[in-house]
Amino acid sequence: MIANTLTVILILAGLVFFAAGTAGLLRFPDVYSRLHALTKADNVGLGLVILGLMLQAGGPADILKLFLIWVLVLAAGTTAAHMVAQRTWTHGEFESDR
Amino acid sequence: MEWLAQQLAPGLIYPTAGAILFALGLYGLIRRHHLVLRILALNIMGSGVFMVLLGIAARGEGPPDPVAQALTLTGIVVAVSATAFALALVVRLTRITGQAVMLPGPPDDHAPVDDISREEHAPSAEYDREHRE
Amino acid sequence: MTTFYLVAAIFLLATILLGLIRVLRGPGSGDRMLAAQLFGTTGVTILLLLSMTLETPALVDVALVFALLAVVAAVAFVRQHGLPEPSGTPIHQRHGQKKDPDDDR
Amino acid sequence: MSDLLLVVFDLVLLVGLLGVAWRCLASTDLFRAVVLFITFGLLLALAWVRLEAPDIALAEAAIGAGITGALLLVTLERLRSIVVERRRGQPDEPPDPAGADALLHALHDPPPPRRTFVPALTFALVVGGLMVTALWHQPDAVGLEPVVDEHMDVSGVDHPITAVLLNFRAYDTFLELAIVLIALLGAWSLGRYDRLPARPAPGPILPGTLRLLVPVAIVTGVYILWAGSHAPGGAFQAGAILGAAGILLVLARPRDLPMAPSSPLRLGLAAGVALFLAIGIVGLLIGPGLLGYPPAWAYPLIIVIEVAATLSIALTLVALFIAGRPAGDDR
Repeated sequence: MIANTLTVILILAGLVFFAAGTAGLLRFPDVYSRLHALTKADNVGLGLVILGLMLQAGGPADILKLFLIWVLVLAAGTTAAHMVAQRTWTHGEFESDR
Repeated sequence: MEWLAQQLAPGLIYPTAGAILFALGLYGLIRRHHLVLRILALNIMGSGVFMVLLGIAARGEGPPDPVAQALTLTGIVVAVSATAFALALVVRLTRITGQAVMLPGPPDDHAPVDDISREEHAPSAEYDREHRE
Repeated sequence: MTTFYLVAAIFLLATILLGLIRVLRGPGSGDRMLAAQLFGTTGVTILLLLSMTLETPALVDVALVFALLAVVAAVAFVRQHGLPEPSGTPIHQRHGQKKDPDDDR
Repeated sequence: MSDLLLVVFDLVLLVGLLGVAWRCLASTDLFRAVVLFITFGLLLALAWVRLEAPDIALAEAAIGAGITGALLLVTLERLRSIVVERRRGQPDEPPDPAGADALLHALHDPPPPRRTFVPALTFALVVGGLMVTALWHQPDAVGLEPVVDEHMDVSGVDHPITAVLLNFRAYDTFLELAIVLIALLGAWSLGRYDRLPARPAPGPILPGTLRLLVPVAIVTGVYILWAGSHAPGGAFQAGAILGAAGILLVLARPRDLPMAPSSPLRLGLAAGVALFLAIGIVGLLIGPGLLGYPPAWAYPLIIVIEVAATLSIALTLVALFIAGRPAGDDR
């Protein structure tokens, strides 16, 4: 029961970060600030949801798999943000909406 | 409510959406000129076909039809290798004609039609010498 | 509990559809790529939630594969191979000044 | 309640899929079309999940996220480089026949002419309408599921899709491996590469990520291959994952990548087809027929074929990505 409540709270908190990430992606004025919005959703949003799901997991193998997914997404998000920023910088594609 | 859920069962709406995807891809294939867009349109048509197959396989009670799923799996791998080949052809065509569209006639006679390695990788001769030794 | 997971999955799907606006608007290719990256993460989360709703543990493997390969497109975006990178390519700037005919603004 | 919510999920997903496909094909900016297509692949994987096809979702995840996206993005870069090069006018090249608009044409497709609108729309509507009508009036059928279920004990594996792919309809899988190989031969006939020069990363992030991802990808590939005998997974999915890892290495290229020497590479590429055919012919000679196995030997034979097929598919996908034959072959 306590585990279920905790899961609900954690997943809801995660969803807030996903919503914030999407809002940031839409509302921020340029690529570099959008990077921030994106990585918050990646790291914290998914992290909270996975933490919530770990409480419901069947065994240590499942918990390990969930943790691995989170680590992989962290690495992917970091690298992608770096690569996009680098390309924007070197190709001179920077432009701001306002 | 229950009636509505039954009318909108996955076995019905997914094949319908698959048919619409196929028609959409066909429309794009006819109207667009850039060859990469045409390849995308073909891929979307293929996805529509897969969706029809899997949707029909998922109809009814019980586990879905494994034969249809196996066929789709085969189809996906064939589609990706055909796409890769088609994209390589588009790159080659662009190198020859300068445009990634189908031209009405044969390409100009004086257009360069030599091996890509000569243009792209200057150190070819040097590398050959190294390699022989 | 399954209902809750399902509602969360629908919510995340809705954020993907909203985020598509950024892909449609651009303006730069970096913006579009970032949006695709966010969709990848959201997709992983939806798969995890669906695996709880539909009680299909195999979906965790699908999420694992998505997480593993999420970076490939971004790397391809930056590091094209084979051809030498052309210096001073004006295509994006040139086009950026014109109004995109199918811009959805 | 849950049923209704699943319907809502389906409807949102399908609306998203159709909308993404429509905007993708309506784009004048090709980069935008490609990013929308990558998103399309992601949503498609979710659709396969809803259609109770986790095997297909796994393949779509590996191919859509790892291979198609990279392939399309790299193709766009190649097209752009070619057009930019032509425009600058290389000394040994004739002037560009396509003119000054060529640069825009490389990555932009102008909106199609008005006159094709009505015929294209009519044709698409007729074809789509016929398909929808046929689907709605199709009688309910059980399909082949009971037949497969009945014969599972002679297949040698516990997962019905693997049983169909590698035993009941081994023909399809064999020919599919052959088609993948033929696609590669086609791509190889277009040119050759001497070597791919190294592109050192500007920072520590990409090499660090590679050091994490590539080993995990290899382990995941082997795990998915192993899982295929009793759960969703198998040779195609594993091959696609390993192929994507290889593509990642080709893209990042921490050091000079000389094209692999010819014979081991070719052996690896042909291993799947060759082994499949050899085992199939042995089956023909000793009794069960072409591409058939004696039931007692089915499991080990399927595993051997799957390992070879995984290797071949992974290598072929990487080679298709590079899309030129190794230079060493020409003498």
